[in-house]
Amino acid sequence: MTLLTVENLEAGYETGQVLFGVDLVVEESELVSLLGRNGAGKTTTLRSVAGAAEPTVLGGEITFGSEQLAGVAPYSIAQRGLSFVPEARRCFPRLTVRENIRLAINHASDPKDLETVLDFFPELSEMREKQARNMSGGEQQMLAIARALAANPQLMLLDEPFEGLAPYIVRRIEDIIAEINDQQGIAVLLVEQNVAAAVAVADRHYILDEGRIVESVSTTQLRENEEMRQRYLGV
Amino acid sequence: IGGDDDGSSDGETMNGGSSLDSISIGMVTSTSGPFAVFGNAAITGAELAIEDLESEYNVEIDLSTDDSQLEPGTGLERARALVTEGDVDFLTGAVSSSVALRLAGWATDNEVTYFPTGSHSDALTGGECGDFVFRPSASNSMLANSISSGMVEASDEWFLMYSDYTWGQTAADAVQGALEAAGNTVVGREAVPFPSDDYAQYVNRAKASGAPAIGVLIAGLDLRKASSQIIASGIQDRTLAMHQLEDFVFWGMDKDAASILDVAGQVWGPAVDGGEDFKQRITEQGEMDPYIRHLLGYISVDQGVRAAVRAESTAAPDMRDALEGHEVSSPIVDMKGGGDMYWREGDHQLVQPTYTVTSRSTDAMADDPHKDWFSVENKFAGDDVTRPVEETGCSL
Amino acid sequence: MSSTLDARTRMQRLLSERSPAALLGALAGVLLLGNAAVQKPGLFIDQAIGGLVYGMILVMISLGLALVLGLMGVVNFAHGALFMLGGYFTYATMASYGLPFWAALLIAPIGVGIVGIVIEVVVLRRLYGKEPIIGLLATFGLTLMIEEAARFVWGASAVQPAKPEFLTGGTDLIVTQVGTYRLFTVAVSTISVAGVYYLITKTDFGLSVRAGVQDGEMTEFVGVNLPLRFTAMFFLGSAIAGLGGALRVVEFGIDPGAAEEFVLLAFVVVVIGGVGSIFGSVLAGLLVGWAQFLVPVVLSALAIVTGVSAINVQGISDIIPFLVMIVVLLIRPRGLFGEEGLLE
Amino acid sequence: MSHANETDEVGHAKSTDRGHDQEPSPIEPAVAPSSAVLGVHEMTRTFGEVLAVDTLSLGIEAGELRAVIGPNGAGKTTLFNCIMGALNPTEGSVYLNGSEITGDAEEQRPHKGMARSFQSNQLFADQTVLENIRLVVQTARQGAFSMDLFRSHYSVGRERAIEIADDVGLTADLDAEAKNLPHGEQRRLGIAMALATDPDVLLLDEPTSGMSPAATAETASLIKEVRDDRGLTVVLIEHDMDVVLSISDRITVLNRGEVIATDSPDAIQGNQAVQDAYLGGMREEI
Amino acid sequence: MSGESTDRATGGLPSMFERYKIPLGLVVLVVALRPLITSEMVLGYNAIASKMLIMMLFVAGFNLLFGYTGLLSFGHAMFLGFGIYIPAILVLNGAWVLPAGGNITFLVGVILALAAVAVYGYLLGTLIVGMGEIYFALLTLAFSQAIYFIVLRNPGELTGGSNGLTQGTLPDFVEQTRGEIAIEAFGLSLDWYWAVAVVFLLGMLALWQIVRSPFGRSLVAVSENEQLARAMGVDTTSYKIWSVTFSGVFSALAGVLLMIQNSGAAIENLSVFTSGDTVLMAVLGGVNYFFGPVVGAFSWLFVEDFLTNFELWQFPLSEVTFVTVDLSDILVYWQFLLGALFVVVVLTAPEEGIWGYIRSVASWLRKRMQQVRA
Ligand SMILES: Nc1ncnc2c1ncn2[C@@H]1O[C@H](COP(=O)(O)OP(=O)(O)OP(=O)(O)O)[C@@H](O)[C@H]1O
Ligand SMILES: Nc1ncnc2c1ncn2[C@@H]1O[C@H](COP(=O)(O)OP(=O)(O)OP(=O)(O)O)[C@@H](O)[C@H]1O
Ligand SMILES: [Mg+2]
Ligand SMILES: [Mg+2]
Repeated sequence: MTLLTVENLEAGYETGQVLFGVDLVVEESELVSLLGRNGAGKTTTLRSVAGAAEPTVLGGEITFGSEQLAGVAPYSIAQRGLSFVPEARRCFPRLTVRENIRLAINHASDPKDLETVLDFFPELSEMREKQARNMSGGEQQMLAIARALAANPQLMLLDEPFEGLAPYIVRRIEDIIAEINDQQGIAVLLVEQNVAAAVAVADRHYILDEGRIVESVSTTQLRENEEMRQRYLGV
Repeated sequence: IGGDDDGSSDGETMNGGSSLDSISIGMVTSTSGPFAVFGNAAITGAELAIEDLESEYNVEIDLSTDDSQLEPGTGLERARALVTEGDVDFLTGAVSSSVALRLAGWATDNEVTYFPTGSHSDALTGGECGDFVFRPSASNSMLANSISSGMVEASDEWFLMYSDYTWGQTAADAVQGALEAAGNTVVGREAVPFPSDDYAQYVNRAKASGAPAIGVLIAGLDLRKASSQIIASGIQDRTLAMHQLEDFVFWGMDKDAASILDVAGQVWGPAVDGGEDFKQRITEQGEMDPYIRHLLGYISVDQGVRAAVRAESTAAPDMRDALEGHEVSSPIVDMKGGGDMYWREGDHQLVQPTYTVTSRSTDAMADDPHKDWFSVENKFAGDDVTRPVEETGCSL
Repeated sequence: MSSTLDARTRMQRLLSERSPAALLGALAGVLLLGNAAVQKPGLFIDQAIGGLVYGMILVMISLGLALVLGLMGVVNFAHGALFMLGGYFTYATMASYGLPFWAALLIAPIGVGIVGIVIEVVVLRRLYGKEPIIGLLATFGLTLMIEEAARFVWGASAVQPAKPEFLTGGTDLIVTQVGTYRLFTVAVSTISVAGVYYLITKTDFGLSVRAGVQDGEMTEFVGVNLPLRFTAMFFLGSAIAGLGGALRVVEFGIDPGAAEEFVLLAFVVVVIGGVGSIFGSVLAGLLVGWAQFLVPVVLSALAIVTGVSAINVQGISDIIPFLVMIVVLLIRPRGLFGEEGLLE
Repeated sequence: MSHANETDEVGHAKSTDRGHDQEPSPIEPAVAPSSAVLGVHEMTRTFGEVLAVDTLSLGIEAGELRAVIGPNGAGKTTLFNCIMGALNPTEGSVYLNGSEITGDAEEQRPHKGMARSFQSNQLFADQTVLENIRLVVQTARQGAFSMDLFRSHYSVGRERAIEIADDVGLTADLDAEAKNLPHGEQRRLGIAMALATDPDVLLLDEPTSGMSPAATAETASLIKEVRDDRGLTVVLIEHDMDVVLSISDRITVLNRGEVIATDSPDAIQGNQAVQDAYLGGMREEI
Repeated sequence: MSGESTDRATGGLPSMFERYKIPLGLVVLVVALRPLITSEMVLGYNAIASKMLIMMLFVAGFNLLFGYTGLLSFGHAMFLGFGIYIPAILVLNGAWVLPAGGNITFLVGVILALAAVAVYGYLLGTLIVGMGEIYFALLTLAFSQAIYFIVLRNPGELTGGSNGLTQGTLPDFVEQTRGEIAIEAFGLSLDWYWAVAVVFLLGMLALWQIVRSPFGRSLVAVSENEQLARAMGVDTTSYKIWSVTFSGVFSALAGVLLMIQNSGAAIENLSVFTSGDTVLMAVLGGVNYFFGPVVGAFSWLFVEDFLTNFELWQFPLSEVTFVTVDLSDILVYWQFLLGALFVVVVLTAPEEGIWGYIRSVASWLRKRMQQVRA
């Protein structure tokens, strides 16, 4: 069944339009990536779906399950089972690990409990009472994912979760994403520039360029089509 | 010449081609904030005076008022605007000593006649007196001298609590001087910031001093706060004195609380026997019951206009000549309750009778035809309570 | 903010930061107080109790401000105006509608809370996440508006309803007598502090509000209906301000000038306590209260001992809150319990 | 995901009471910290109970391009902060050209020849690109504080600023406000500003993070170019192993606040301890 | 954004006109202000024009600290106070070889005041510039209150306590007659407005030079991103301290003028409300612009002194009136309108203020005109 449908999405900022008709679909329990170079509009797409105040959605439709998301407040979208892990982690700096996760649990309709979540992240489990601002970038990234996971969503939007992470941790987090998707059946829409990581995790890939989806390919296709990678992703 | 304010004799002069067919008066006083009730009362009084004067003389009198916001600088600015832009002939007004002193300084420098309507600070007719400044109200020392006999009788030891600005400071000095001159002791004195919302700590100190009597020289509406905290601390049975009582302040409290005052000095009040007609007119205005500020507004305008008429000029030096040493004979003498009133030459103080009052018992406090909560104990002739010119520090 | 949880630990930490200078200062303080207590024992006790009572009143005045400042990051200058409105609403309820004091004590805070909601929805909502100064400026403007509106409705002079009969007069505390009404104020203030403290540190509501001030957008992404919560929070802060005004008007009356009179003092208390710490504000309120009552006694006692009468500075209590603030901030730049990075 | 002791290797900082259970392999080569251009001697920095940097010594030679890698939370940024004076080390000392600078004020260090870029963008956001750079040039010329009141700022450092902007490829954006630049260009502006201090030693904290692969490659060559042209000494924190391996002379690997290896790129790739602690079996290709 | 060379953002090299339009604007201002204010339409009086200039200088001095360095002082009245009180005290009492009332005494007093405020500003700055935003604001308030308290206590009978100094504070060269002030020097008589205008111009030009100098740009760097500035080698602490110092000196200069304008020293000029109004004026005008404080002070005083006295509003002019509206009832509550205006400014663009709006309207118009022409 189709979980998320984005149809002909147009969006932009005060400074100008950024998306010019994005179409994409995420099926239930699917792991899809959205690739594209800097400024292609990946973040803009995710933020539009999550209902952020900026960018302004100018046209098109976003359907989650059977509901239209246009004009719905972000918290209400979250409560319907869509978790968003934005760029730059955005952990609450003055809340502890426990409080960060607790918050998500308090406001989800069918949350996981704290211990289940922390089982995924032994390293966080050891620093429950540490405030997020005192954690390193990688630690914070884990916390951000843990927080999203705690809400037990149907769909998780991940915006460049590997940015600034050590290769080793990238692998950890790849595994975690795969595991979440695999065991819990949580669908994931993963935004990345790191094609290698995307390829390692996702089954299907959209390529975004200048605000339009220019390709929708399988992992194999992406692996094989060097020319496409070069053209849109510079790899 | 013992001047004669009586309309009949001056009327002739007026018709005799005098240039004075209109007089314009500026009044800068507090019409906003906690002192607005004082300022507005003075304006009401001034308007009544104009009514009377216009019907008495063939002269058009015009009153412009502006708000001093209780700030000397603002007051000065407004006063200056009234003089330069509004072309007023002379100035009146101010409810507080700070504003009055500032206007007085400027008036002296700029040759403008000024009647500081509501200020009691001794400095105004003392160290900071001025050529063109004439105080229509009684000074702190006049009031202090008035109540000192009552205070001396009531207790040998006193504790003084006073508002910490010119008015309170000079009042405390005057009262202490009067008490000590009579051989009494002041066991402690406390300056209280003004305004202040917390009198508890000062009341505590008054209490701890052990003095059986307390002088509460607190200005304006703060007197209410101080009184209610005196009651809360349980020392209301000690003798309480206030040198310059304005009935209005106590009208805001319940009668029980208002009845704690034992000795008080007063320039004038509804309890004074005189000016019944005036009181009636104020009451009819419907806004407020009559009290001293109404009369002060009236006196300022009355004396200013009459001086100009006598001098046939509104130039400050001419008005000064018409005022210095002038024996007042206008209706204000009667309103004040009778007695000698004259403008003293050396310091420009309007020497006038003063009163001491005490609060009536709760059930004797009348509310009709106007509020009458105090009764007069004594009346003093101005000359008996005014300090000699040599002691004022004023050299005019 | 979360560390308000373990106020005790923080207290210990504060006390454990001993330096020779601090020790010397403490010693000097004890000596001075001791001297005052010996010279004027009766007065000293009176003032100590009076200071405590007054301090709790300050806490009441500052609590709403501390809440809104520490948790929402809004420097709410209009706190004083809301406080003033609380007074007027009480007056209106009692004098104009003839309702009893108790009813006013309930109605006025709710009324002020509703005004707070309007302010939050119309103005403050647009300012979250911006520099704190901007909030200060906007609420400065609001203060002018509210003040002027009050002047329009109730006039420029002070108004005061009658104190409830059984709260007039004083209560004998054996060593001293304190106004019964003041004791009542202290009780209300204590209950409010305890309630607020519990709400913020122990409840889920408190958690989501704390998260909201750190990163509002993310809080919404997590599923929190933040606008509603912030509005609720501001309602609470305003209602507490209104309660403070309600308590005050009965004792002292209220006039439009009160809007600016108290807000500065409230800021001073909050800053001494350290922005973000409710516990700090409470302590700071008491500290200022005590300082205001005891410093003059200490000085006059010292003047007696040394024979230098100039030490007994007249009228010093007005400036004491500011002096306390200068001393505290020079020693601890973020106040007693302020947190690094919060509102700096 | 089958590593011997999983939690340790994730590389969050360890707590103070932990013993040294891991033998540091190839240690810092024989450059005494005090004789190198930039030397760090037994530096320790703690945050409460957390040991972010643990008795760490480092010697960077003149002209070297040194990469510092390590897991998140290894203490890389903290190390930079301590070197630049943004943080005070709990213990240990920092040397520049043989003289100790540990206690010097942060703002003095750029004037001694050190400069840094930040992990997250730090700019004078409302100012134009030109003015951002010009301000730094001005500061570099006039010292940390100068009461230069009698001329117009146009006459100080404009040309130099334009040159530097040209060097990093920002010429087209000179009049744009910094906050309106795209992310990648903002990072480049950060580098330009560091260069504008005219440093001998340049510390870059993840200069390519958030850049597209193309821009990353450009930046990498820019760094190398600058080093070669100006004879700079560069210390580079980077997670992008392509960049690290392609441009650095030597690589220092940090783990839990300690140096676990310093060696050439090739040797580091073959180092088992590094593999375990950081690289964790890097993917060679897509 | 990047037109005026001393607004906070600065771009490319502007033309000569662009570069010197601020001095030009200042001259136009002083020449036009009084005729404008005292014209039939506005019905102002002379003294208000000079007061406006004084307050403009004061607020501009304040804005050097707030707008350009990013430090909000909530106690700026204390600096004003130095300029008011020190010359007044000296003139009133004389000192040593200086006779009371002498012109030289006054000049010495002015120099002393500026020097004292510089030393005080420097020391105060050293003590508190390291504090966080709100802490800094409250500490300046606290120190200002402390000074207020000292003056109120009337130490040595010098300050006149709550009365201020009301008589004898003016030097001999100041002449007053029924509210008009003139400066009599070297056989010439200069109207007070023009005397103020000269000092105002000199002061504002000095301020302008400061903000356009390399020193001034460093201040801006400090306010925009202190952490970065320090990392780039800017001694942010010293710049802040000197900014406090300079700001204090300019404010004190305004204080000297205010003392003569008010013929004495009033303690309310030291009060927290003066400080608060200063902040309001700056923000109202626009803190990011050199002319912001000028516009802010003007609008504030205009509203305060004119609207309160405006009884009838006639449009278009009194001779040919079509509409007459009695505004007196509403304008009593002018502060409400002012508050509302303030809220609107802060909500829409706090850094822009009225001047920012005027500028954006002007540039919009310019664009439109170009479009029309094209
Ligand atoms: N808040 C904003 N205001 C104005 N323009 C914006 C804003 N955020 C992004 N943009 C612009 O929108 C375009 C798309 O940005 P977006 O962040 O969606 O790209 P992205 O694909 O996520 O890039 P990256 O890989 O760098 O994160 C870019 O040109 C960017 O400059
Ligand atoms: N201000 C701070 N307070 C407390 N702990 C801190 C602080 N800054 C850093 N730490 C801790 O110190 C350790 C090292 O952090 P640092 O930022 O130096 O890591 P890093 O190597 O730069 O990591 P990353 O690659 O993720 O940026 C981490 O465990 C972090 O949680
Ligand atoms: Mg993005
Ligand atoms: Mg780092």
